[in-house]
Amino acid sequence: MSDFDGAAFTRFVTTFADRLHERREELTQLDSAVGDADHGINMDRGFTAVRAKLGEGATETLGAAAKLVGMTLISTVGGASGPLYGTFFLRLATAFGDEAATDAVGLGTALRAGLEGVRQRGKAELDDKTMVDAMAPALDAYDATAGDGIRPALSGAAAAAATGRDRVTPLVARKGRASYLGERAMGHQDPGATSTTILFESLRDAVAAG
Amino acid sequence: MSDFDGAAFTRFVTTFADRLHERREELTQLDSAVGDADHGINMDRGFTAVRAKLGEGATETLGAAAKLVGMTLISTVGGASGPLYGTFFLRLATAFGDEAATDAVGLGTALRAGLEGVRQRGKAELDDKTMVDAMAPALDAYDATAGDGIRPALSGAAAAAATGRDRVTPLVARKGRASYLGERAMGHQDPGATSTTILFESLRDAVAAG
Amino acid sequence: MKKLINAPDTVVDEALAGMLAAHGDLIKVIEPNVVVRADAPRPGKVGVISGGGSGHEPMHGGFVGMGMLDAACPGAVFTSPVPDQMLAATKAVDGGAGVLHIVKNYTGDIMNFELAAELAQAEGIEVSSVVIADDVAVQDSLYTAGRRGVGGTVLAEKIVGAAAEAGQDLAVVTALCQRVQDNVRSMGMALTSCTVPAAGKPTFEIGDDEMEIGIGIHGEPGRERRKLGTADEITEALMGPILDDGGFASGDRALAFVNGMGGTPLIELYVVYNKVAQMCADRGVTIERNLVGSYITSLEMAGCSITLLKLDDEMIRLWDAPVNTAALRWGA
Amino acid sequence: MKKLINAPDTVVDEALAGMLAAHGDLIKVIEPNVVVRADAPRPGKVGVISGGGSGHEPMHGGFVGMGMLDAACPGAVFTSPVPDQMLAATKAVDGGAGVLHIVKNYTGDIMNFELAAELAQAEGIEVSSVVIADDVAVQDSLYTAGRRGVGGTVLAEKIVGAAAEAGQDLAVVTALCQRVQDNVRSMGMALTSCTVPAAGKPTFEIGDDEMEIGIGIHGEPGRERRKLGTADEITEALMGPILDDGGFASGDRALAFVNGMGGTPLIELYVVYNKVAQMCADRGVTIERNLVGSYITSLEMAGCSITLLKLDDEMIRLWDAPVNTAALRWGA
Ligand SMILES: Nc1ncnc2c1ncn2[C@@H]1O[C@H](COP(=O)(O)OP(=O)(O)O)[C@@H](O)[C@H]1O
Ligand SMILES: Nc1ncnc2c1ncn2[C@@H]1O[C@H](COP(=O)(O)OP(=O)(O)O)[C@@H](O)[C@H]1O
Ligand SMILES: [Mg+2]
Ligand SMILES: [Mg+2]
Ligand SMILES: [Mg+2]
Ligand SMILES: [Mg+2]
Repeated sequence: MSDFDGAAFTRFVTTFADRLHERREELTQLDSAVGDADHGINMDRGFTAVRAKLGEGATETLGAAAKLVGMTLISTVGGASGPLYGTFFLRLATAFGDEAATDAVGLGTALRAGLEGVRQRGKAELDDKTMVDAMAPALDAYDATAGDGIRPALSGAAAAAATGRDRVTPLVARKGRASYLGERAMGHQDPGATSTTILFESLRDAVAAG
Repeated sequence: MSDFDGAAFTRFVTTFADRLHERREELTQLDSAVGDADHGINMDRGFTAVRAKLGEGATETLGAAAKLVGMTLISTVGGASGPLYGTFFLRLATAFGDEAATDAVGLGTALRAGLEGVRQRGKAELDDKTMVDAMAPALDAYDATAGDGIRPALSGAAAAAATGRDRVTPLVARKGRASYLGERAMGHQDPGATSTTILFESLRDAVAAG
Repeated sequence: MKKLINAPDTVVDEALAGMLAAHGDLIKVIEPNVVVRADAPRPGKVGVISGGGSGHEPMHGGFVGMGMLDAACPGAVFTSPVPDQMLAATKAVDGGAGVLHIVKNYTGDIMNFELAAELAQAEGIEVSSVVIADDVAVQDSLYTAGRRGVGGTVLAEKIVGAAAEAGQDLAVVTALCQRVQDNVRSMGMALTSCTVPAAGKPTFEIGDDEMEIGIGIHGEPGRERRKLGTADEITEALMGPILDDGGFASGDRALAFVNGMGGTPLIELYVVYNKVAQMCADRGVTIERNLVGSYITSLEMAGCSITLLKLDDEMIRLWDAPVNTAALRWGA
Repeated sequence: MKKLINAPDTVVDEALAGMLAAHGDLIKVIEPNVVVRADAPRPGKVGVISGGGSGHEPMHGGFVGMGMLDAACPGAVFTSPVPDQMLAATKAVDGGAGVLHIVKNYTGDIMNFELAAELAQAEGIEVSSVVIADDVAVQDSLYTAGRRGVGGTVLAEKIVGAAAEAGQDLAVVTALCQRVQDNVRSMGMALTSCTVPAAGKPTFEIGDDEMEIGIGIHGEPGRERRKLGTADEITEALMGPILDDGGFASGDRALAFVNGMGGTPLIELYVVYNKVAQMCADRGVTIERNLVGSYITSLEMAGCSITLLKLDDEMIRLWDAPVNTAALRWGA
């Protein structure tokens, strides 16, 4: 059975784009406290471009669609989040290959490939207080429940992302701009972990809406 | 009879210096509204230097004392008020000559010479909204009552200076920085007319205290 | 008041000491607070001096050096210098060919330079003076203090300095300075006020959605207060009077100078310059040379001024001539 | 938000258009938003490029020209440029001798330059990279993002650009850039925050009697907030860590760079420089060269940074070598 097809992927990306746009201020505000006040602006710029690109035309396969998203992000976002989210989607693309659709396990494999890409690009470990602290637990939760099907797996992933995001809020950051603040970063929620949580929530809801 | 001697002149200048220092903020505030926020600072700087110079030593004659004040102002005040008040005191000096003291008429002649000096240096007419609008009426009042003696003459002069200062407040300025403001200067009291009023009040009180 | 200073009454002297420490190869500082070209006096060369209140940095001290000013007289913040300074400057730079005083048109500057010129002439030094009055925000009139001297001063000092460097005599240098004055127009605006250190608080209050149009360079309010506009609207508001009053017409060649007031970053000045270039093109005015940066400032005021100078071949040649000062340097 | 702009999302493009209009003799602008030296590529010459977020003007676009950078890649305000820009820049300046990427140490800059370098190498262009990380406010560590690249970048670009202009090969130019990085230290402070145009409000709030010590160049808060101090106290707070971490000792020769953050006027920078010169003298460190002005900024932020570079003869010779860019020019 195939629970995740091109339509679902497009719903996912457009839902993510919508929510990033809605929450642009919030993400930028978080980045003002520990960074340079542009995370919401960066993500919104990138996904506005992605939306346009996806609109342009037929992307036959999941792989082609994910690649288009990744390339567009790398070419339009800049900053740290551009290469990171860009790499995430490019790795998804490779994992999807030219399948038109995939199942719970296939999606999980692709998402984990994405996480690995982010890890390699950014060299962040758990507890460095970055998007990785939302992404890694999300995938562990996903894998743990993938057997029950894609929807419960994605619900668990979204919940785990949020938990991971909040878990590292008290910590000092060791990667990204927040690391420059030393102790002053303690107690501030990480912008990237927040956008990653939005990503998994969007994925959950996009599939549920299918 | 001689009502105005070196001691009176020194009292006058030190009283003026004291009051400029006390009212430095007020004068600067007036200059903020229509100029460059330095009139109180300029006058205080100049008369602080004058006080030091007068302290330094014996100035035999009224002329020598007034010249010392004028030269010191020219060398320390700058701006428009430096040359103007400097010239005022230099003209006083010439008029006083090497008298050790003078009477009501002599003082009136000297003060009018000062006014002429200010007029020549600054080329301001009545109603241009400058110190001249306080100084000129002060001298007219002085001359009108000089016959009754120096004290009433100086009281009249001080009162007339204040009246002149207030009379031009509604006007547009045609000289000095306030002229750049056009209509926006209307309703603002002129800083220089204000310091000139303080000058005549100081002169009045210094003589009265004699 | 938030400033990088130690005390209001030491800021001018300490900044001068810093300038000397940084640019000892170009300048020396003599009593009473006069910035003099290191190799002054230059025998046979016309001396060119200027001066004015402090708070306009790099003007004028930053323009002292080969090909520009021989000396600069910084007064207290926003207060014209005293005659003693201009007298000392005039004597220090006189190489026997006379000295030109470039004076910005402010009552205080005029009178203090006048006094100094009288004293210098009394000592046998030939002195001529040119008054720069290029601010079109102020209507010109015989019955008022007239126009302020603003951005045009920078251009006059560079062009005239080059002529003096080339060995032109006092009459020629003076006439050239007057020609620059006759052909230059400026206008400025402010987004914020500035704080005179000794005053301790902003010279004027202004709302977040307001701006001052037609300001000078002393933190004074302008001719009128308007609702904050876009960079293009602001540029139009300044360029209109400049182009009209200066009679800039199709075929004219110009030097366009976009100046920051001290608190405005370069990125914004280039946005303004972009519009200036478009407006000149629309009028058929060719911008032959340009200058973009903060050269005549009003302490930390945010805002800008625009200056247009109608150029002729000689002015272009003199603008391009080598200059080596702390603030303007090329060809050397 | 009070700025001379038309709209937050057009400010970078319009400023770039203004730069091109003003400096068409020095630069050209190619897609996607890359400032390239007008005469690039120069056959046989090592290309030197840099880039970073906008909002730091004149860095980097103002440093493109003879003797300095061959190209600069401006990103969105405070946002690293995208790989497409560095790839286009690398191709545009490659004269067959390879291209050096001077990268400021920020996660985003590192990753985007890395991606571009991989793509350029894939197209057969030899690329080397040097990361500038000179901000002593941040403790160096393998486990964190490490030190920020700040003021030292300006000095590296000038010195390395001169070596490339002189025909040195990629290995030599790269090693020189690394040597500058190893010998340069910086630290900065802020009196005010700044406003990212697209964000519309100040990045941080700060009281009238407070300052941020140990800031970067992106309007971010610093390492700590302190009560506002005098210029001398502030200079000591910045110079202490710089001198100690850099191991500046008696007999050392240095280039001292006092930089304004964008909203601080020159008069204040000279007050700071005055103290820097005293402190260097007290340590027996000779300031052989200096730079005072706003060259690496944080939009309209008020504040300053201090950079000290330990000089050797070659660096001095290369610093003095002719340079002709919009922001730095001498000997040409
Ligand atoms: N090395 C890294 N690995 C993973 N994520 C990172 C890394 N560095 C930064 N991030 C993430 O990027 C986010 C900031 O993104 P953004 O503000 O768009 O970029 P920039 O910091 O360049 O302005 C941080 O909140 C953090 O989650
Ligand atoms: N031409 C003039 N004649 C007479 N008084 C003048 C003239 N110009 C200005 N003033 C007086 O000088 C005062 C301003 O003095 P001050 O602020 O110390 O000098 P500045 O205007 O140079 O800053 C004005 O309020 C005005 O009374
Ligand atoms: Mg950010
Ligand atoms: Mg004044
Ligand atoms: Mg003044
Ligand atoms: Mg950023």
